[in-house]
Amino acid sequence: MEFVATVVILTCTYALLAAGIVILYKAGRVVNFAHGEIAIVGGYVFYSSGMMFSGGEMSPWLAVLGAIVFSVIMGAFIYATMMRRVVGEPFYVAILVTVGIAIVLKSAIIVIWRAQHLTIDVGIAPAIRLAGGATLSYMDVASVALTIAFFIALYLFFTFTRLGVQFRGTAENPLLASQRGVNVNLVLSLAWIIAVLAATLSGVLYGGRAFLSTESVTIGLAGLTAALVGGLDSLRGAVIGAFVVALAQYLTVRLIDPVLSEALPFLILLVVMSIRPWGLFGTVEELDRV
Amino acid sequence: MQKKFVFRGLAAATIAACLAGFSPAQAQDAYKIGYITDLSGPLASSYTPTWEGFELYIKALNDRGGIGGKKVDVVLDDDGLKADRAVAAAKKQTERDNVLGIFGLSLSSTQGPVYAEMRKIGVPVITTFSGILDALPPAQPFSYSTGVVFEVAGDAIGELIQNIKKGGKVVGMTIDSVGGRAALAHNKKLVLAAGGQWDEVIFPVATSDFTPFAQAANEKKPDIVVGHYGSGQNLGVIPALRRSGYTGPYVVASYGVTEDTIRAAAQRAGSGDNIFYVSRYSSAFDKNPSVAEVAAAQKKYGTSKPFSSMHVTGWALGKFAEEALKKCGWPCTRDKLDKIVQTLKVDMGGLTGGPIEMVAGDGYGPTYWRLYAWNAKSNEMEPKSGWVKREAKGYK
Amino acid sequence: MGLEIENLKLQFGGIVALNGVSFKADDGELVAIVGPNGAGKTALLNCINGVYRPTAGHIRLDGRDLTTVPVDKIALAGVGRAFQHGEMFPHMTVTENLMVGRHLRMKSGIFASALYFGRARREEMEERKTIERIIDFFELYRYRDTLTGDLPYGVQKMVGVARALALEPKLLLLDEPSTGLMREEKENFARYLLRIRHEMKVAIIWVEHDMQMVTDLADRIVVLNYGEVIADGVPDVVRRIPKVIEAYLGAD
Amino acid sequence: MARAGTNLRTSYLESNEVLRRPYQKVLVGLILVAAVLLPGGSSDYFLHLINLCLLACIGALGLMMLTGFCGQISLGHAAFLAIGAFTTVILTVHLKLPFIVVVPAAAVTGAMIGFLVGLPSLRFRGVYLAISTLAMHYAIIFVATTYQAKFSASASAGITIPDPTIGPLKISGAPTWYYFLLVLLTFITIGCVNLVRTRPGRAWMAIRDRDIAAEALGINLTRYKLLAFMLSATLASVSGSLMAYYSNVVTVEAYTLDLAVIYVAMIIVGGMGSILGGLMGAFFITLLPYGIEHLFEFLPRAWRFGSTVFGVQVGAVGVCIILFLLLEPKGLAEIWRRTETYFDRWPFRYRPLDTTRR
Repeated sequence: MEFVATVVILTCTYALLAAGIVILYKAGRVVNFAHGEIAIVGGYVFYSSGMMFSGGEMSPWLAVLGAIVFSVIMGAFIYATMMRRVVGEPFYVAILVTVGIAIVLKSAIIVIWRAQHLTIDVGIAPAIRLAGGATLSYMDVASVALTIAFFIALYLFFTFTRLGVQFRGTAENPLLASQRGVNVNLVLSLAWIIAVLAATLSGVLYGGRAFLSTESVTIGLAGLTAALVGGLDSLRGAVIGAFVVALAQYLTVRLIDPVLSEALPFLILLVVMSIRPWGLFGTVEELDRV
Repeated sequence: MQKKFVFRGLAAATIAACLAGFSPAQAQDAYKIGYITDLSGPLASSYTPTWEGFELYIKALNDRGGIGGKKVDVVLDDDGLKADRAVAAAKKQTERDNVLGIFGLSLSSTQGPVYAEMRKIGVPVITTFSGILDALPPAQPFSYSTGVVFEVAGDAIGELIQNIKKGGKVVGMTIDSVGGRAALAHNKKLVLAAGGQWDEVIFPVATSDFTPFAQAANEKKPDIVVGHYGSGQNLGVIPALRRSGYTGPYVVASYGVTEDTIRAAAQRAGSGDNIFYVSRYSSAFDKNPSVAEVAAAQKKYGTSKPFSSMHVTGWALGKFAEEALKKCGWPCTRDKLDKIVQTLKVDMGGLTGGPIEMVAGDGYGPTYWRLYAWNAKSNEMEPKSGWVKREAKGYK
Repeated sequence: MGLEIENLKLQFGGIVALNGVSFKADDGELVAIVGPNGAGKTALLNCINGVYRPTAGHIRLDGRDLTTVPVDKIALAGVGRAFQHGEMFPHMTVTENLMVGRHLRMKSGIFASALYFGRARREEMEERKTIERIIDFFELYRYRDTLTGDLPYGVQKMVGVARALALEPKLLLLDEPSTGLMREEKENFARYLLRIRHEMKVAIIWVEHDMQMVTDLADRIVVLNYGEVIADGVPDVVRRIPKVIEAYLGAD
Repeated sequence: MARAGTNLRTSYLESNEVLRRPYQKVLVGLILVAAVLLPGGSSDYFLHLINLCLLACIGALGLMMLTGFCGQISLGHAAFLAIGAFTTVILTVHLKLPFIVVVPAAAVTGAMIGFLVGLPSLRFRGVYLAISTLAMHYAIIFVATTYQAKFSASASAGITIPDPTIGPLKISGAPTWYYFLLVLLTFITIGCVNLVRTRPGRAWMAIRDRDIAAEALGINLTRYKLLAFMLSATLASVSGSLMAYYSNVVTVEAYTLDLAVIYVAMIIVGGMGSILGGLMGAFFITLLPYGIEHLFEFLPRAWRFGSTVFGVQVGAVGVCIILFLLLEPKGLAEIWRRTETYFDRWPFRYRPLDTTRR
């Protein structure tokens, strides 16, 4: 029971990250190396805005508001000032810009939050008792529910809203989309906002279960692995990939050697990449035309 | 062509900054000492309060008029827990700032290279926290420590947990670091010697979701769990252990773990019951004049971190530094300071169980350790044992 | 001997790009390949060049089967290719681009080159001379030290042809070399093409859209439609085949 | 030989020269003279920083050859440095081999590991390659950590390496190291410059610019990509080995992903595809944190800024990466080239005929 709960919660954390990475890849063929940093900074912002006016007691509504404001500003800012300008540059430029963003965000944790270890204490009281004395907190339950809600919302958004359909069109062919009157800038900044929002959610969940610090940004790599394992352009793949990574990590800890669990996602990645480089659900990239 | 100007400006500013920085050192009329620690890296939450304790002491000292009318000037550098940065900072402090000795320092991985480098130049290095054996007899020259050495801590904890339960099954947890493993090994030795059983869980350094590890520990059906790591891991492991259903005693080995960390962890775990703490220095909750003095200074000068035993640790180092410099006199030199420190004995009052005492060939001396228990009702730490003395000996 | 293509088939999933293409090109012969868009002209070149592996059929050059040989080895066998969009190395100068064309004719390895002494240096100088002849041939003097990325499109395409020729190929593949050129450039190109044909003994496969140029210059024309050869012969004959007029002109 | 002006060249040999204009030769000469005289007029601390720069230069040139010239992006450079450092540990501590054997051995080991790490490049491109090098980084660091943990009970502080000796000469102290590194770096730089103006360098650049066209011209992608990885890993490994000797200590904690990113930052800031850029970038990024530290010292009560300084030092690297990528993608080398052109042409403003500079 406990085993299922842990893997499910870990899957949720990674799936949210992977979903953000997938959305960004679909939107602009950008692989975001700053996703873990964004998630953790999002968690810090959630914490700080919750604590802002309430002297020691966390206000969940303020915190949520802060996180949403952060996501909108951060997403739009990254797109408008940086990613918009790297279109048409060699592929590595976009990647390395995100690496730069990652470094800057990490330094923000040091400068603004003094590299403090933080935990988010909303809904951490035990909610469900499992067999064997283990407990699940409200936060854990909420994290699963929120992740499912997020994915359903994403599905509805892409299928039924005008903007969502435009997004899919832009992902397939930006040039054609812009010729058909789609506001590509709006769509792409929206992609960034959604991705940052997903990352922030993931960071908050993570901060509730473990803790936020400059070290915890490594979850970004787990998210990236999940996205790659599932296929960089498949949202369904993101969830499956997250599950594979979470399960493998858990099993290594319990059955093989806990120490290996850090390097493990990458080993999975190497295996998947050498068999199916485009991931479990990804589409094969077409060859360069000459 | 605006961007061109931006870049020229950037480049010019950097070059100017570099040139300006490398100007020769000025004449000094104060005791100049260096302090290097991790203020921004993974262990900043432990080392910042330690530095603040040291800073409080020096501030109070300078406000009293310094040592024989000479102020003490501390040059602070941050190593971010990176060895190369620590060495560069030490070189800078010895050459540019001409410091007499270097204090503080973070983990063994940064201390080792700094000890080695400063030994070449002949600068005494006195650390607060030390996972390193350089200071234990037979000690290396110029290398001293006044804090925790993993091996000694493992030893002391192995003995102190017998106060909680004799001869039960102990599960030691640590991160995959050499120091952590060494602490486990010594802990294990004493547990087995007392007729108990032993098991261990080791996890990667960069872990931040501890649930699987906690579950693994719980499955070993322990009577006592001991955690050999810093604040961050305790913050994660304690709630994870309680979530996994383990309600038995958990011992925090104080490698820079502050009281507010335990409070936060206890709060997240839902209960502060059955949490213990083994410390080299007095807890901030101890009621004795020496700790009260530190608390008063903290109130007067203010610190960024809540008052904790780490401030006490830093304060004790400050006390040691003052005594050394006072004996050294004016003008003090590095060699003279080193000679003084080699056989220095400084009374610590109630800061720890006894004096800090160096003798030739030993850069560590006997240390004193105490078991505390967290009182879930008052949210305070209470002593559960007297001070246990560990003799410094060859652990190599 | 020259190039022999026999019953070449290329399939991507369900799409048939080439369906049983067969034709020949002798040494010194200029064979033009024409056909409407999507007829499979570039796909054919990609097969000859080794970029695509054909599903069935054979490609032989001077009797040697090249069907399964990897791209770089096909170049070694003597196939030079000028690409449709030039495919220049944009951050290298014209001279350097051409020197890359000489890559196969050079020997210096990494150690000799790092020392840049003795044989390696002599070889560089030798090949630099060879390049100068090609620069001369294509009248590229003023662009020697210009990055190809900075060149006008027309010049880039000429450098592309020059680079393929620097390989000293037995078979030269030209993929729509005149598309996007201005009138004057096209005339120059026609001149180069004839000189290549007359002065160097290479078989040339020339994919082209400009029917007039093709009928004026080519020795033979192969017409492709939907991946199949619908005509193969001298220009004057091919021009009058009704199927060709329908496929080609009817599309216009 | 006749010379009509600074831009006119009368032989192919001349046109392939690196320092094409007379004043460039003078400038390089002056820099070398200044470099030789430097230890006389500066403190050991300053020399120590310069030594760090020189060591970084060797590693950065390695990455520059791989990423800047061959176009294969790698996030595994820290692992290559670690390979050099740990080879040094094994050979000096266990086998007690002398310096003169250890460093070449580290180079060979680096080449072998580079070969292995390069293998995925045959199958993956772009992002996927970057991530596979990331995976390799973790694999290598995992092995190194395990080794260090097993090494000895007191290895948490790192493994100590004695000062190296070449025959009777002991390389110890900043000035000796400085001269040693200066000579070595000069040779390595000359080698790299030669490579990029001859056959292998052109092959790499062709692969970087357009791999399909390069292959169609007969360049064996497998061979040249692997060669680039091997060369890159060799230089990094040598740098790591020397760093181990220089600091007398090896600890796996030094070889983080952050370090790999710092090397990437060096080549971006210096300018992709430029040897000069590699050197400039290595100096710039290595000195940047120290420069920032000194800027902070002008502020009142400097010691209050402890963690802020470090945060800013970390962030500055990121800011540099972003700013250079977006605003000056050709990096410091391009800024230098523009400056040079400006003075070369002064008071006129036309562009020089040759636009390349590597």
